[in-house]
Amino acid sequence: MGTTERRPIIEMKGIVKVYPDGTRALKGVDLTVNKGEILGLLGENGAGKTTLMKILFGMLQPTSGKIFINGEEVRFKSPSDAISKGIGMVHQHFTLVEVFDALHNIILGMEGHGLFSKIDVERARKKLQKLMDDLNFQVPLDIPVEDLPVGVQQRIEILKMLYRDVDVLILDEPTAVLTPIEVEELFRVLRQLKAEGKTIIFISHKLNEVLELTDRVTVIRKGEVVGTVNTNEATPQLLARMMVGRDVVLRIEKPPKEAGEPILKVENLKVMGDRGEVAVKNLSFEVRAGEIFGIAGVEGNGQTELIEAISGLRKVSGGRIYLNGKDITGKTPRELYDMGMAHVPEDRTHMGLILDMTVTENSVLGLHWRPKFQRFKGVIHWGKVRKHAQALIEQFDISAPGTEAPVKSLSGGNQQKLIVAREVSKEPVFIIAAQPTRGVDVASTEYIRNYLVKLRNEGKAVLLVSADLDEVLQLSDRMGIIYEGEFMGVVKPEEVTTEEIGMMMGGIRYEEIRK
Amino acid sequence: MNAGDVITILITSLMAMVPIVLTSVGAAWSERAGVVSIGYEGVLLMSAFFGAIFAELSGHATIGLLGGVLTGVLLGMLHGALTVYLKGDHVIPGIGINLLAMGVVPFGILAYWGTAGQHQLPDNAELWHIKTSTVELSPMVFVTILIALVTWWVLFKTPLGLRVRAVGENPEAADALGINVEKYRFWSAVYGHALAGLAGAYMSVDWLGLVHKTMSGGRGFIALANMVFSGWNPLVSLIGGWLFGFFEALATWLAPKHIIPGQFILMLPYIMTLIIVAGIIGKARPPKADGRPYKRE
Amino acid sequence: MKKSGSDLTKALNPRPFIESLIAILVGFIIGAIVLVAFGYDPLAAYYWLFTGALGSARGIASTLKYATPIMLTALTFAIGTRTGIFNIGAESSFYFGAIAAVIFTNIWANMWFGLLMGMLFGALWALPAAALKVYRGVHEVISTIMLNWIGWFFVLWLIVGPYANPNDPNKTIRIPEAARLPEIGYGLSIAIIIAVIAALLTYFLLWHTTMGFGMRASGINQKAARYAGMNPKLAVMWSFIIGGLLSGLGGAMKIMGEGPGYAISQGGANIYGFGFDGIGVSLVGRNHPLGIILSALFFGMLRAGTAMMQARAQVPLEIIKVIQGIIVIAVAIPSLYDLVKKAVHRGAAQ
Amino acid sequence: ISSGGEESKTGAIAIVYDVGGRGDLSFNDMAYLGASKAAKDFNLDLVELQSNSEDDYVENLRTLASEGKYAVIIAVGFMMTDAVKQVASEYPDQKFAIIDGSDPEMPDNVMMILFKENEGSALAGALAGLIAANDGKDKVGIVLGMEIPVLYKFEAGYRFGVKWAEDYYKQKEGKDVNIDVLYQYTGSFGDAAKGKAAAQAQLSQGAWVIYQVAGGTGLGVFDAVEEALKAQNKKMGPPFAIGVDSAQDWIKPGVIIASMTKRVDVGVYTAVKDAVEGTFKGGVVELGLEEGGVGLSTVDDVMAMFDSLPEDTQKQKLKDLGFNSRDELKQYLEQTRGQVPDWIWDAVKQLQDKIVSGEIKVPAPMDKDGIEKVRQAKTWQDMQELAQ
Ligand SMILES: Nc1ncnc2c1ncn2[C@@H]1O[C@H](COP(=O)(O)OP(=O)(O)OP(=O)(O)O)[C@@H](O)[C@H]1O
Ligand SMILES: Nc1ncnc2c1ncn2[C@@H]1O[C@H](COP(=O)(O)OP(=O)(O)OP(=O)(O)O)[C@@H](O)[C@H]1O
Ligand SMILES: [Mg+2]
Ligand SMILES: [Mg+2]
Repeated sequence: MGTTERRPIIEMKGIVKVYPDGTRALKGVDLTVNKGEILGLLGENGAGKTTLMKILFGMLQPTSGKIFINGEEVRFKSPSDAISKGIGMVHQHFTLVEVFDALHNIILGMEGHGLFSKIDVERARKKLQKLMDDLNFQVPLDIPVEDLPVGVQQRIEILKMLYRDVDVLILDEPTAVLTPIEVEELFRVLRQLKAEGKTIIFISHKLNEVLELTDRVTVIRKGEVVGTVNTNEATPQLLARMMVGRDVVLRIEKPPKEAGEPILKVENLKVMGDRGEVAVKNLSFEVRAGEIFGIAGVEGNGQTELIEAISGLRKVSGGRIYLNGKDITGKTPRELYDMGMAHVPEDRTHMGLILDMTVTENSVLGLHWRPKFQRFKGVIHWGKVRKHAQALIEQFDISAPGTEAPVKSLSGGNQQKLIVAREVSKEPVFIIAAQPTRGVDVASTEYIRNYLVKLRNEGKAVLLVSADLDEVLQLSDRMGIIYEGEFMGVVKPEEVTTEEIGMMMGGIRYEEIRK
Repeated sequence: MNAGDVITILITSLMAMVPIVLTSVGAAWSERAGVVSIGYEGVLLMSAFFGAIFAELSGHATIGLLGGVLTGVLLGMLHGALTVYLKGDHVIPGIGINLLAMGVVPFGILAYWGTAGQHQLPDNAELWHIKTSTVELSPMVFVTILIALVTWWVLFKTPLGLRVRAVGENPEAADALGINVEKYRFWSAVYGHALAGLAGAYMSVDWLGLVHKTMSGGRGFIALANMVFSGWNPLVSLIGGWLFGFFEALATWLAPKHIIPGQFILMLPYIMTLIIVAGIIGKARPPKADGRPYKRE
Repeated sequence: MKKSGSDLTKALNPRPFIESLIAILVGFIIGAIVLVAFGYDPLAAYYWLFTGALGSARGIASTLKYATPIMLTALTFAIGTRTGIFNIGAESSFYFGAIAAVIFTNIWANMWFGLLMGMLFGALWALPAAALKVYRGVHEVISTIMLNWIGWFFVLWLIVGPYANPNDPNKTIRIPEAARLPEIGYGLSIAIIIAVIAALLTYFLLWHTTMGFGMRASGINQKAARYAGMNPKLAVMWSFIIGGLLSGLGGAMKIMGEGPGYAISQGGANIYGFGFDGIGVSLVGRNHPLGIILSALFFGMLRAGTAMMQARAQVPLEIIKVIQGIIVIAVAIPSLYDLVKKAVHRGAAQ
Repeated sequence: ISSGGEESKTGAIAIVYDVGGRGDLSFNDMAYLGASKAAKDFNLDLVELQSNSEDDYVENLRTLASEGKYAVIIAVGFMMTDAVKQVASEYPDQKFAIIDGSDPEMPDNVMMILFKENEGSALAGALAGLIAANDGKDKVGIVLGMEIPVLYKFEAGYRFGVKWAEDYYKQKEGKDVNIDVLYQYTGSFGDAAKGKAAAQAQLSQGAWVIYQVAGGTGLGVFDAVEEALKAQNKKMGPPFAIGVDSAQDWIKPGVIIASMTKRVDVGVYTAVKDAVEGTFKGGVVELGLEEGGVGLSTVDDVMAMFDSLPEDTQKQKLKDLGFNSRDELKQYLEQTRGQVPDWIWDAVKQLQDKIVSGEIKVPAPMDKDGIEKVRQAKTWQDMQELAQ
């Protein structure tokens, strides 16, 4: 790690934050950020990382505590105050106007000239192009961002802040949705920014990333700072222990197991994407009992369409899908759930849960019609459902204020656990697990991964789709690498190198690599 | 149909278009910023009333129009305060404003002018019209077209418009860039209601030269439909509003011919709107954060 | 009975109830200021308002009578809101329910048949908006506003033409006596009971059935509902259909259960406006069927007390409308509850 | 607003308006006029009740009846017929009067006051037809509110008058004329814009005189005609509008040649007078041309209407119209009528006399079939057949 001039640029002292609903998210946090360093911020879901950073960015007002920038006390009433002091933040949940293109998203609020004059698009474009060229960090400027992959959206978020010429850049879990290649690219840019003298606060749940990128790491647990260490003195085990307060098994125990009968069989599957393009091309594979079949690949290469087709959410344009030997092509999700399929969707807040409904209600989504939850046909027996929810909470150690709390009051990790719990309670023979640990803290990640292995050990078939290559490598018995809707190869993780996988993800077929 | 008829239908439709277009342009702007209101019917009625008072007191129709705008501004501030600052429901105050107007206006007409239910404006309180020997046209038609154009231009070409749209699509995003979401939303609501206020005053001091206790005649709601019809685009609102006015004028012109029962003729503008929307326009996507209060915490 | 506690508590959550109550109070206070400003005596006005509405069996009967139709149209709006739809088509479904009741009870003079046909035609008239929404993505605000007008003129044509009463052309043909809703007393028919049952059923449907669960889930998050194996399109369809059904029932009962005419008046004078009034009722009832029962009763009371308020306190109808408007606006202030709570706490602390 | 409850009053009367309420420029306003005059003359309190919707009628009537202190309760409008019937049977000792409504089974404590609007409208039709014929025009118009059967009487009477005018003109000038009646039901009583558009369409299609029977919607008719006049730099018609129900000429002097008056005020006054003087009798009282219950407004009628406005309002109105005194208004109204030759006024008078004497009968269709037959009829004689 480079030697940094040890001058604090930011000091936060005794920050306390009590949310209006009474949640004590921060209980007196001190944080120091030195000029020109990359500071890692670690902590479990709900530890208070985002809250702390939003306070620094002026989006939230602290209940008490002081903030100093370059030794001078500041009070931010809004983000514009923070930005004017050179602090920028890239949010955990993207804050992009989806219908605007990148250019307008970036210049928003800094359009130049008066409010009523025509926006000088060309000038802005030139300025932006120069910025992008300097960093070698390109995004298409004229496409509505909703049509862009998340990786690109992430870049736009970063450019948005750089365009404002900030000295301190806060990145809240920027890598959660990125592919390995994108992560590498991001790190390159961050290092370059650091070299230019910028200060970066980097939040992540991924220990290896923090170890690779940062200079120092501050760990927060339950609204309090556990400690700060120099990265070159830290180990994954140390950080994990600091975060969780106990030892964490970072390797997944996966006993070898002979796979059984094919449970899911996909034959020559063809699926169209939203824009009428062929998203999945002639894909064939099978997932056997007692096997985790992983799908790796850069996001946007047909994974979503594939999953949706298998789970009955998207029309199949060609080919067949079989579950337990029965043709299930064109069946509805509900029919599939009743036939023993379960589905942990990739986006928990939009697909997996209904945030405004209670834990009880969410615990029965997709099983609500089952006779065991019915008083009589068509009438839900909420008493039984509540017991079911209670059982899931206990069995999966979900921390929730209660079964009648809205699910949005749960932390991300616990939300994800609830989904997994619910899906498992469907007693499936086949489970689709899409991005099962995205944005989930170490402890929950550990839990969920182990649980998937447990399901496999119990003889269930698991289809794992993840942008986290480590996850796929660690969990899969076999894996397919998808590129533009086709498998570049189907391999066993232990038989290939990371480089080879990288090449396949880039569109080179396994046969060609091995030639 | 001869040339004279065509001109009559055209002029009638242009005059009828004004209140609908103004209101839907205002509503479109307000909803682009994320503030929904269904109280425009009441705003139209109240500003028709207060606009007329302003016009008479000053002896100038233009002051009357401004009085209508002022009425709209005040009602918009009420709506904005409730929805933007107090984070209240967006639909409820509108219903309240409509009810309020139904009480205030008939009461006010009797209390202020001493005539029950209606009042005729004197000539000096009516707006000057462009006249030929057969027809006359209000300059407000051109003002309306101009307002629609300018509103469209500002909304889609300037920093102000960009921010307004951002605030209605994703207030978090705007907030994170230091845009004062509440300020933009509040003043957008005010602008929306102000245009409806202008529309109401137009009805009394310009179009009809009278105040009547139910003169808004459902135009506030038609304007909302037109706003959706236009996909929240002021320029398309202009066309939509004119089309509606056109079909209404056509229906009125056809009515004395009694080809089909009168009630079916009266349906014409509504059926045509439905057909156009179903057949051509289809899906309209409202601004994403439309009608949703924004709270930081 | 061991009731699923979760649900009951949710159904009876006191907070929205108290909020609405405070809003009503604020409305009355501002209303009093208005009354004073125009030289009326607010105490007398309110005294007669409540006496008129609740001071006698007759008054209570008319409160209940007024509450009936708006309760049903409010349910239509509430079901829409709960399913993510801004359905303002109750108005015209109400017309169709009314005219269907008139037509079909004159074919077969049976009360149930009349109610059934009212519901059926109310629902049928809601279908175009549903279909346009599901298949063409047409925003329901446009379709329902347009359909309200189209339905209005269509029903006007029916009542002045084919179904005008030859003996009394100011009305349609009457509901045959055999098909009228039985009276409970004081001119009040069983319509109110049916309306309350409809509200309870609506509550039951939305919160206790798989179908209602699907509808509510789709209303909040279509995508998640789809992922959970529900059918949001179907939910939208059902929302319109059940909504239309309820308003249709309201329209049918308006004519079948309310004398003296038992017919639609020319110009639609006795079937007009209930759909729009229902929106306010639903909102004050927080779009919850149980809240709507209370809020409809409240609005019914305001209407029922109006006569006394005019006659005895000489307050003109317009002022009463102003007060209603203020109450509705006050309901929109969400923090009223907190503001009052804070004030109370501060008061208690001192 | 009603007169306060001073001690000195000798009694009270009450009036229940229908949903149009005060300001409908029609029977509600006229009823108020009669009631307030009666209240003054007989030193009575006047209590007014507005109705928010049709559902309120029973409630309003019952509330008043239960007080038992009103000499008579007046219900304004045919829509209250059933309600009056019900409440009157509940309170047999309370006297009621209903305007425009009748029922064969009405209890005998109810006076039912009906008007022969068809007869008055016939005069309006004759006036319109003769003005058009005299000016060589071949169309007149009528703009109506919502299509409800009560309006058929107005339309039929108007048509009758126009046909009669054709015949009269032919006999007078020896020239065949054929005058079409453009008619339109606007679907509303409260949307002036609709009335304006309707009148503009009729004017552009050649209507020379337009009779409005559309309440608030009709206000737009006056505006449209005024605009047409102004476009030709005329202050006075033709083209003209004809007002309805009350003597509306004062609303736009110069534009409105006359109004078909329906003297609801007279009816109400009579009911109160009878009640106070103890001569009240239940049953139908039908007021036609003969009884002065309907007619064509005279300048005096208009001035009386004008005088009934509050004083401030009168002053303001004069100022708005650009007159210095009440007399100037009167002169102006006379001048307006002067635009129409005397022989036309005489002719209308002739028709009136014939109707009064029973020599001529004006059809009064009650339903769609009835009005359809009148529309089909070729001559006034054919129409008269329908009046049997
Ligand atoms: N708006 C809010 N209202 C109430 N409580 C909140 C709110 N936002 C966050 N919290 C709570 O504050 C605590 C800290 O949340 P925060 O989002 O800061 O955690 P985090 O460390 O960023 O977690 P993650 O890793 O899941 O992003 C959590 O308990 C969370 O539930
Ligand atoms: N998401 C939904 N939205 C709207 N209606 C639904 C939804 N899900 C189910 N329904 C309807 O609700 C009714 C009862 O639903 P339920 O889920 O109990 O079906 P079921 O009849 O028990 O199932 P099956 O048809 O498998 O026997 C059915 O008519 C169904 O069409
Ligand atoms: Mg966070
Ligand atoms: Mg004018």
